[in-house]
Amino acid sequence: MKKILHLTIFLAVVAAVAGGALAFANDLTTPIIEKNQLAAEKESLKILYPEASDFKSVALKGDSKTIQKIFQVDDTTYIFKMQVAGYKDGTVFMVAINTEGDLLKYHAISNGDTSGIGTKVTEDAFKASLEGKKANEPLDTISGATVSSKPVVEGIHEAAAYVDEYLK
Amino acid sequence: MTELFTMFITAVLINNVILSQFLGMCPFMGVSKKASSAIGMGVAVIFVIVVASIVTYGIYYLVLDPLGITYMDLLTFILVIASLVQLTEMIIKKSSPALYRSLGVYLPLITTNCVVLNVALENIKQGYNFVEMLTYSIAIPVGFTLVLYIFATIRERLDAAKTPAAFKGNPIALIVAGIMAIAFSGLAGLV
Amino acid sequence: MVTTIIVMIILGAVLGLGLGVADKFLKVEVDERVEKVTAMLPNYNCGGCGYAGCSGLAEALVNGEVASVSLCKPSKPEVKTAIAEYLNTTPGPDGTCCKVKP
Amino acid sequence: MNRMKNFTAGFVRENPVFSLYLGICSTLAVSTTLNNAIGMSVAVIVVLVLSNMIISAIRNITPNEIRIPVYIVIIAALVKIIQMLITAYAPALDTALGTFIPLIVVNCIILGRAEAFASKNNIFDSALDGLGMGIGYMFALLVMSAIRQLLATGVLNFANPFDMTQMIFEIRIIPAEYVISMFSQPVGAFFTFAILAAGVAAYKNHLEAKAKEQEKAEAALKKAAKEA
Repeated sequence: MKKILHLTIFLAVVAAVAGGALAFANDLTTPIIEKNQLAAEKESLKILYPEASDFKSVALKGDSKTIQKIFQVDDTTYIFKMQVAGYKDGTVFMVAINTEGDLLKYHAISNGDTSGIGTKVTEDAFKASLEGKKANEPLDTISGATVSSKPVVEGIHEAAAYVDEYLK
Repeated sequence: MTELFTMFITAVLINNVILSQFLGMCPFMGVSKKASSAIGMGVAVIFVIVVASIVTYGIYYLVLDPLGITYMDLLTFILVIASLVQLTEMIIKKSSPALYRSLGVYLPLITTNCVVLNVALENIKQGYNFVEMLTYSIAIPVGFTLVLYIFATIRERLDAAKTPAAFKGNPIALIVAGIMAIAFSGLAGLV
Repeated sequence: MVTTIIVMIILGAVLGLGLGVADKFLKVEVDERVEKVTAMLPNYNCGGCGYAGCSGLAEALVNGEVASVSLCKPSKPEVKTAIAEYLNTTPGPDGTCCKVKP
Repeated sequence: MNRMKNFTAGFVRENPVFSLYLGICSTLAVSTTLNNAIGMSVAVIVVLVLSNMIISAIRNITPNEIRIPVYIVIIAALVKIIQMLITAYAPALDTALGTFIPLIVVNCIILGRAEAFASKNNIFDSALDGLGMGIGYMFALLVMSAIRQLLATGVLNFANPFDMTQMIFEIRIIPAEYVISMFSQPVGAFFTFAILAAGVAAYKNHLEAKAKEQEKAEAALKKAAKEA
């Protein structure tokens, strides 16, 4: 009977100490990590609109998994931060769409697919092929990298639909 | 229903846990000397992964999420998995020594096995619901057992073959695993 | 912070209790030579000897399935001789000693 | 003296990857570029030394029945705390090691050494063993990723870990059209690892053969001395 007690107390104490240390580290670091993330986000927003002073974040309606965040630059243009699947880790990108549905700007933040193929979604050729078009019209994917580029195009269509539905 | 089936096939054949994710190599290298021991190992892994996934899924969505301490997922999962495996080993050792002789004796290998933890974490990361979680937790170990069994049958004949002294044992087994990886990567276009 | 510690204490206690109870009621009289040899083996459970884990090899050594300790590649030579000596000297429950080469 | 021997054992004779077959999961998965190899091994060395020390510190009071759950909880907590601290306080280091630290929990070397060595020796020896094994792991990972990167992309390059865009050195050895891209995929990993493991085995067989010859020579010598 003493043995069982000894084992229970010992495992409980070790788990509590490990958990406590982890919780302490977490409480210490979460505010700093969030601050870093916001700074990084602001930086990538600045790439799209260097002259804009502030980006008002808009509450997200609907339950789409691809749209992560929405920022408002001025009363007609919104920036969507999107995360889509791909071949391996998929793509995180930002796209600016105005209330008329024109695709003003596109910027890919990261792509976790096969380097050289999937990462083409981050290159300027793909960016040029998108900007200036209507966000809801069929957009061309990259030949040879459809597994990575098709979800990005579908993501843009979803953002366009979101604009028509909620932001018009 | 269909995407459950495609998920099952992808987990078993396409991104198979050993040949394309490289997880579970330690037991894979050690235990696959005889086909019967491979089946024993496979059944033990299926049992442990399914039970561990259900328990960790429950802990995450009933305890960690409501309390808002989801950063504790790794610690609690790993604690549960290690104790669960040790518990199963004891139960099998006591309840049926015969089964333990053939099956349970591989359980210590599973405690250090990376597959179990990876499945538990993947269930949460992919945001599976209960049924998807069950399919995924059955598919991955079935893929593990399939590859382990094929590998063991090849390896039994391999011992009879004349291999250079330096390649005897594990190195030649790795070459066989490489060739199997080629065969399995051929299935990539299936889905 | 406090909730985590409470959750961990409960989880640790429950698992510790489970293992403790299992250990007490599920005690299997194992030939203590097997436990002794398992403790002397390096415990990598690497499976290099073909047995699943060091306890498998220890059992094989004790009941004579295997004649030499050299099957365990990663263990150091002096460990092998120590195991062989131990097994050749200590009698088992039936009084016989086994003949094992390092 | 045997401390020094213990320490260097991890390099070749008891190399964690090639002779003990520990941590193969991460070696095969990560060894695609030199940057990955360095990042992963530094992360493993830090965690391995720290976890060996903590585990050997509590080795006398850990009851044997729950030895594995206790060790695993310590390792997991250690890994997660290091990951949090790095993401918060060293964002530059986070870009270098961020992706590798969570992989370590799934790495068998840490628990393998904890159970095989740290639970039986004092703190200083365990730290030394952790360092030795870590360096052995780094040695194996570097060799693997150099070969695989060379064959898969024909280029050997090493970027500054803190700012990946800045290339420290870059040598193109194989022209681009003769590149075997198989080596960046799982298949290449298996073959490279097999050949290297065979190389280590051959080296060890050679050592054993030499040792046996020496023994035979000595025995012959002794016999000759007895007759004379």
